[in-house]
Amino acid sequence: MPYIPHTSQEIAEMLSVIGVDSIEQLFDEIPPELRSDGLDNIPSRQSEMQVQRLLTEKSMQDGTPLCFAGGGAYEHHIPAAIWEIATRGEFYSAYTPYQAEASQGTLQVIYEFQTMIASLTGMDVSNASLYDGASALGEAVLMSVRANRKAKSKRIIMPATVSSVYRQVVATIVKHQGITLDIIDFDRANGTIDIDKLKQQSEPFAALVIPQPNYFGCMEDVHTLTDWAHEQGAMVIGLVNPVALALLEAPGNWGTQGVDIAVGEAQPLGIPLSSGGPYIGFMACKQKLVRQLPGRIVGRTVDLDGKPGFSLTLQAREQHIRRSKATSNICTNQGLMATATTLYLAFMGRDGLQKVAASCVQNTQALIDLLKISPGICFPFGTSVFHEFVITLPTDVEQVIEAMAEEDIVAGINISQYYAQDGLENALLICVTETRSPEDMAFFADTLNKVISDLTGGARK
Amino acid sequence: MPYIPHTSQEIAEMLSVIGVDSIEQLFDEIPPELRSDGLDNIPSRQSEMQVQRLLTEKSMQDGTPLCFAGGGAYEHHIPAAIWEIATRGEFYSAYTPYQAEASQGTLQVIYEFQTMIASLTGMDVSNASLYDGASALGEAVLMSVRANRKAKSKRIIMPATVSSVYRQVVATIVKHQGITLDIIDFDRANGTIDIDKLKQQSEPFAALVIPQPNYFGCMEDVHTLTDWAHEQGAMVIGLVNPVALALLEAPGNWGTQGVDIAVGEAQPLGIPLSSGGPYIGFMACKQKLVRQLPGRIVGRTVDLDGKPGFSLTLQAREQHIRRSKATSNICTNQGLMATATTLYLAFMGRDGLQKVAASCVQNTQALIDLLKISPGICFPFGTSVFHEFVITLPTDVEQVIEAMAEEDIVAGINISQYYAQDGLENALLICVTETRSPEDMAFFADTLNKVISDLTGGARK
Amino acid sequence: MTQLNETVIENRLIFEASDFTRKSSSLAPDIDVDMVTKSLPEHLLRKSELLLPQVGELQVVRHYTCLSQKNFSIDTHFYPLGSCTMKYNPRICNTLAQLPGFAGRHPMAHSSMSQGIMSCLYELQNMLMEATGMKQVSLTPMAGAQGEFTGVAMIRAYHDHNKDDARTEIIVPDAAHGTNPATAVMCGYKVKELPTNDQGDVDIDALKVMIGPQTAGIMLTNPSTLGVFERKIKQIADMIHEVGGLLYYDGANLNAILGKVKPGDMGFDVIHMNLHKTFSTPHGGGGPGAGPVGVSERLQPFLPVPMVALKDGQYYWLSEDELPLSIGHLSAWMGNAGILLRAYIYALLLGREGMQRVAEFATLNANYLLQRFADAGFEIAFPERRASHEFILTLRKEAKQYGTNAMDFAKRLLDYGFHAPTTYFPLLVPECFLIEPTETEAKTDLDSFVKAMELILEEARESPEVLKQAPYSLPVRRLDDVKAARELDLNYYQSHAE
Amino acid sequence: MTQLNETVIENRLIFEASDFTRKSSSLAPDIDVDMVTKSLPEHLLRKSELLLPQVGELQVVRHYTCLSQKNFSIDTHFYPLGSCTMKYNPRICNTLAQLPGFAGRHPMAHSSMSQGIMSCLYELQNMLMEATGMKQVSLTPMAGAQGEFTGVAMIRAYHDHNKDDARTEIIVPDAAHGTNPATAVMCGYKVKELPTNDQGDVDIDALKVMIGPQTAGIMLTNPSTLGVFERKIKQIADMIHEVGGLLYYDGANLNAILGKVKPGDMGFDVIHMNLHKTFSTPHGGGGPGAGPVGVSERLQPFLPVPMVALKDGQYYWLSEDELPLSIGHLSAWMGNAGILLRAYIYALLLGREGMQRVAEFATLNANYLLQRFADAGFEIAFPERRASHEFILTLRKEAKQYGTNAMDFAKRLLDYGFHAPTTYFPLLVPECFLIEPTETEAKTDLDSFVKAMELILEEARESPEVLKQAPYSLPVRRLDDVKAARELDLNYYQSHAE
Ligand SMILES: Cc1ncc(COP(=O)(O)O)c(C=O)c1O
Ligand SMILES: Cc1ncc(COP(=O)(O)O)c(C=O)c1O
Repeated sequence: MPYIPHTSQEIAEMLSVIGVDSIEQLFDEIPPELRSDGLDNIPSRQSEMQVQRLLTEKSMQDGTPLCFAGGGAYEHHIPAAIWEIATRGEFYSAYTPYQAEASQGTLQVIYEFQTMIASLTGMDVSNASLYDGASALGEAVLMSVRANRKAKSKRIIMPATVSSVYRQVVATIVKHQGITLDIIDFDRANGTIDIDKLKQQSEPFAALVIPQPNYFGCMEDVHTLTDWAHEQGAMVIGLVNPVALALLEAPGNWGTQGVDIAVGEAQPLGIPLSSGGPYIGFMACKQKLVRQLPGRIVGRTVDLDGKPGFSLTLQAREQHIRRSKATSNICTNQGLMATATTLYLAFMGRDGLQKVAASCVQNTQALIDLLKISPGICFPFGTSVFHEFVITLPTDVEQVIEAMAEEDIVAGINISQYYAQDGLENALLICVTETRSPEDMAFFADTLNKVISDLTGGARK
Repeated sequence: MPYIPHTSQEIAEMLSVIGVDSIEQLFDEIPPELRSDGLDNIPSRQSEMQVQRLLTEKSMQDGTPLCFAGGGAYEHHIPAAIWEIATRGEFYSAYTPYQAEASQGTLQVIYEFQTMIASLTGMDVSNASLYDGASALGEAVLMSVRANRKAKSKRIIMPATVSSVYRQVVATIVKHQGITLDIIDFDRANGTIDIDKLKQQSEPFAALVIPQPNYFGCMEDVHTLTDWAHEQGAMVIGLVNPVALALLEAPGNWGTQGVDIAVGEAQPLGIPLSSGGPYIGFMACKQKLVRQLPGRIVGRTVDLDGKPGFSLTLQAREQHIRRSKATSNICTNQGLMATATTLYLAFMGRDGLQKVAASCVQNTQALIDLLKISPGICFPFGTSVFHEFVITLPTDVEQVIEAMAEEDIVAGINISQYYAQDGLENALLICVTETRSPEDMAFFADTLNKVISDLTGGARK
Repeated sequence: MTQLNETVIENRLIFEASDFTRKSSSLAPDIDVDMVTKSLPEHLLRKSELLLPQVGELQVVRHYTCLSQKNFSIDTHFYPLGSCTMKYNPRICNTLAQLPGFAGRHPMAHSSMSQGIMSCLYELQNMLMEATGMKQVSLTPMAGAQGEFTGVAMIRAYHDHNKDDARTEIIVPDAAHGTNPATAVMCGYKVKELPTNDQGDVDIDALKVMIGPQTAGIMLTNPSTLGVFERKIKQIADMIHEVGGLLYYDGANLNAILGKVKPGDMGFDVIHMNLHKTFSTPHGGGGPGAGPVGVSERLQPFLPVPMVALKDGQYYWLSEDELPLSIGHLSAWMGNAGILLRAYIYALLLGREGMQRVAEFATLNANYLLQRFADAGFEIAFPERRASHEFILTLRKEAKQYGTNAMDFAKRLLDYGFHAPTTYFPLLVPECFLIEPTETEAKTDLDSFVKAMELILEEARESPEVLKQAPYSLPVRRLDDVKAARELDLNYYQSHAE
Repeated sequence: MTQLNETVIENRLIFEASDFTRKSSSLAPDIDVDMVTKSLPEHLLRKSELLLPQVGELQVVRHYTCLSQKNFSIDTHFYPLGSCTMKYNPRICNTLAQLPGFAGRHPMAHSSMSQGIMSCLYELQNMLMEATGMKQVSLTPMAGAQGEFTGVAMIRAYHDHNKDDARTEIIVPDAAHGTNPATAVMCGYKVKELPTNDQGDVDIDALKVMIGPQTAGIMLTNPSTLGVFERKIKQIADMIHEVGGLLYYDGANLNAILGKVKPGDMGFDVIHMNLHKTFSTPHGGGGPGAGPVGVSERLQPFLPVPMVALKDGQYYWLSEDELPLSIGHLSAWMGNAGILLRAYIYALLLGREGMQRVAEFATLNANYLLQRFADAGFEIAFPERRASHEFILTLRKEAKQYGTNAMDFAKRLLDYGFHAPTTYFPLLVPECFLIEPTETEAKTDLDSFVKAMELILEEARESPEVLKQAPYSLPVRRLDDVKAARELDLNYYQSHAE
């Protein structure tokens, strides 16, 4: 019996201690008419060897394409030691650290995680993680409305330069709290928030969301935006890429006061792409908002002997104590991912993260330079970018993506599906990180040129 | 500076404590004329990301062929947990357990390893491992000569049914000890030791080596052989496949007294093929020979409080104490492989190992049945086999192997390179373990038929 | 005591080992950072210090390897944490989920480049449908609580779709997990707390009074968090359905009934599953999990996206276009896909035979432990009931007689090498231990656990102060939680470095 | 003491957790064993019991995970074991060596299917040639000792080939590692022990007397195991060569001189390297290692096979056919190929820049520690010499004054969280500590190590019995080695089960 260590003698002894004749009898409180007759549609068990072979084949069936897609999920080099350590049984197979004394490993790691996230974002405090970047933004919106009662508004200004999928997730999460999400258009020339239109806003609002870099890869004028929102009595939620923060100003220092809440997706910090999850949302805030923060928080304290140690704290915010009055219903979060992220930042250090970020910028610029000379490709936005940029194609973007897939390239994201009504037709969002070599980029540019030429009948040449 | 944690301030402090101006000065005892000017022919450093990409490409460049080769190295399913645990830093990055109190993990594992090897082989005691099966056989030969002085002979009878590479390694190792290795021919009909020729031996000899199963996959009549050798006053060295021992009689029970020394290659017990190493030689013997055993041995003892614990023992046999009078020069052995082997046997258990062995037998028989109906393929030996068998081909075996390689199949081993003079022409040694599915075997048989047909111009059809 | 370990190397924080002038990593690309930043807009560049530690690679490895050893975990300890299903996590699930072809796949890669992973997810959807008796499954929720949110949001979407907007209340038993009421509120409902009777069942009379046209639904788990099977479940379902409400099933306890009884057959309309419990994906020190939802036909149109569908042998993503009434997205892509993959692998390894056995042996172990504890003189909270996969001890007698409460017993257990059971939940049983051994623990270990509790009981009797100061043998003694909450120290650089 | 951990779960052997009626593994194929065995010859079948443990999968995981925690290791502790080069093992080396394309390759796969691994080995051969200044390298020896055997066997093959069969002696310094004399004997030579002078150098006068037409060669390591560089190496080489002998270099200490001075330039004819030391492949609790040999032109024809060669862009195996004078095979295939691969990866990561730094910082750390110990009042064995990558303390003063010998210091260090240095080797320094910090340890950790030794010295002065009973805080107290050797218990079933 796989995974069942009982011998038949032990089973007999146990049943006799319990005083029943069979295991079946232990289910005698279940009304017989409800009892089901098995699990016929589930396949029969396979040995580890068979499953390994099956899954290895499945994992290889789609090849290992060169990836130029980003849009919220980024391929970075992941040092081998990270997952070797994170998947050590003691981290991998432990529960949420409810018994602090028996969980100092996890607890110290999370304390270090909180410190690192606070450092990266320039904020005072961080929680122990949320599900992912999108849901973290949802929680930030809820939190800003809770925390900013004096705004007397449940309106959130959500720029169109925030990822469309993120906006959809937020909408799902906040739907039943009477919150409205008002989309602010982007500047057609720059691919950033249209500040003029923004300033025309006259109704009060609870918070403004500012992405940096934004979904198009462009950099928002975060200082101006932050100060403007604060002047309106609103809070500011910074939505940031953690790798970019190695080079770009931390949200804690945007404008004169810094943002109130910083959130984002920490996947770029050591988490594999793996089809979109598990990733890890992070959230940091100003000290004064700490009691509004959702999720787990670890604090440093001392033990009976005065020796420093760590434990979960401020649990009175949480559902298991506060129940219907909790700041959120979140319970299980992304602990193991927080461990991996902490390891990533510890291994890379300040210098390493800066180098990764700089390498992204340099490689992205290199591909832009290659594509600039490609016939038919246009760059709709003039603003400088971090590691993503938009191009428009002289032909159907879906067809291009499919043709590139034939050459084992993930060409990028068709963002016209989200922005066609904004005039962005046949637009492709392309990402380049430190993992792409000069040869990769040349191959990308050559293949793209060839694909376009094939699809347009070479006419534009 | 990769892997060098020193800051420049620390370097300065350290130099000042030492009282020198530069690190260079620390090399001032090396005569200047000997100093070399660098390592120009070594490439410049690459980042982990670059090396990972390079090695991943190299690892994939030869594909992942279906393997039907054995001959001393066997593909078996390796449970995932084994290497996850064996490569835990505490096992992976520890040294030989010289400080017993700080190495109880490794020491207990080796004690368990010794017990398991002794159980498998039916012997009294085992050492902590030797380099590989071939060198273990070399050490066994040396040991038998040391231990069997009353034979007054340094002659070893080495059957031709022992792997030719093993015989070559033994020859290299024992060359300078005045030992002669006399090869005994094999029976042409059965592929086993020619007992009649053997019995014609009249000169005294120190030991007889008996392989089980032998290099051709055939089973030797171990009981008769063992008793005969013992009657001649010789020792018996059993060379065994540890998986086969789940079904075949343990060398400790061969004949009336059992063998004196059992050796073999433990690679089939959880060690990947990896181009031939690292593997792990094992050696077990009768209690009375324990002081002649080469290599490390772990014993169970007690600590100051009477609590059981483990430590290296009988070190007086070893080079670091005995120096020129040691039983062997071996020092570093295959500790991590012993750990993996122990894990393998613990995970599989008695039942699991029996099932693996039975599955090998069944699959091998299935492929034999498929090939029996193939035109032109002959089976030179009638004896029953464990998981390897010999066929002869109607065309050039090297060409067949190359053509099969084109179809991503490792077809087996060309043993005519070793046995052509024995009349085994165009002979292929084929191995089938539990890892080969019915589809794999059908694919093998079909491909082989096709290849033969192509190479013979389809003439034989 | 000079005899004891006087480690000179302090248990440092990684930040304390850091020196900003250190450059020792082989892990980053070689590049001149300053040259690159020149190309970026000056006023957006980081001016504030980046306080990330600079530590040698070996020192980082050592730091976190040593830290890991300070955890109890399934791989090292018996961990009978009730409601959490701490069972064996087969390593192969992780190994295979990390294969480059899975780990390296971008979520926006074209579906023609994603058939492998999509086939796994599709098959998992089907297996979960069979295991729960629900009509359709969506895998996207990222944990149990998000599954609950999804489920209640679908209940709301259903009522809204029917223009049935007088329904403002969700009924939740007092024994329920905290996520249940918190979720109901996130979905804009008022929570009505339903009492439990002394048999551990729902108080049907109280329920009768509570329900009506304002009832949107009820959230139950069965077996409940009290470790007993709600026998009147059919009657409850009928009562709720009669007043037009829907039934939500909190699937955290599915381990107890896998293959024995299906939530769909009990009359539930929507259910979430905790794959990190029943399907053994790792808890990871607090996640990630996965909380797929299953629905009856009624709620099918409201399922969250994406889901995987199959047409003409090709897998594709079902999105809002095909499901216009969907409650929408809960994550940027397919939730915790890598965790779903692990659950799929586990399900293949178990097969239908293995899944049946899960409930059987989880139940056997729980009932055996229950009886052993009863025999040892401990008070069982619901002594006349069968345990499901878990059961409750109440230590109120011990608390009264010796002044040693459940927390003291819990901390002392750690010294004996056992993780403590869940304490102080469910709230309605005083000084409670919620004990869930799971099916993967051996009888000998259960026996040792009972033995340890017996020894501690003796200690409580003879020298209660020993318990009150426990633990003694862990990396730290009992921690001051009050100080932790009063003098918040959540960020090293904020609290220590300045 | 009731306060201490009273683990109820005993530290069992895996055999004690076994029950032969247990069947709990998911790991073996489903098959009817008895049916299959019917097809095998009855008289050859196993009749004796197969005493392998039957334990649940989770229980096996837990057993070995907990066992691992009882080890000190580089990943958890400073491990200054002299002569052993316990330095950082970058994880990536293991990760990449385990890639399926490497791990799954059969050694007899056709060379057209093995070009990837062969290219790695070929490049490694070249890098080792450059690092050592030797003319050609063979990678096959599986550890240092086998490298030594290979080297001395080549020396012998050379003399035999020249029909120079009067050469029966190998000279080995008294400070040499035990493998040196043991190896010489395995190659059929008599060992002549060469004394060391009080500066740690070879006694040249003694050497003069020793050499002659009977001299086959000399085995040296430089820097020697005394942690000092043999300054007269050129003179020694000339002396040996003049009488027709050859020089063997024990490369275990290569870490000290990588990129600074090459054995080839010192006049050595043959050398082995310990890749598990200098090239950081893991020690694994006692191996596997790899001990490649390098030779001068003279010995090239005698190199062991196989080696990798390159022709027309294709790699192929050099065998006896191409090397008819080869001493032959030392292993069935290419030695510890997977370890060679790890060394290759490490070499790529270091590059030529990194390799230079290895020697520099190994030497810096050693000399710093030496000076700190001298300042702390410890006696240095060769105080007037520079340390190479290691150095020797002698605790003879402490042994005399307080009765605390080197072993006591070593055991007490464990309580402080440091692995002990090598003790009682080399044999000629009384009560010695051979200390090798390696280049990958941080200054702060070196300082902590000195601090621990200072505290222990104080303890030795004030309460020497504390040292004599150490350690206290490890899984076991000091072990009875005498009992271990007298009452042999090497096999559980033999010693306990019957
Ligand atoms: C009964 C019950 N319901 C819901 C949950 C919430 O699940 P999750 O932690 O995955 O969000 C839990 C888990 O702790 C639980 O035990
Ligand atoms: C100086 C010296 N020579 C030789 C050896 C033997 O090397 P190995 O253990 O790899 O056989 C060692 C290793 O302990 C050593 O330190």
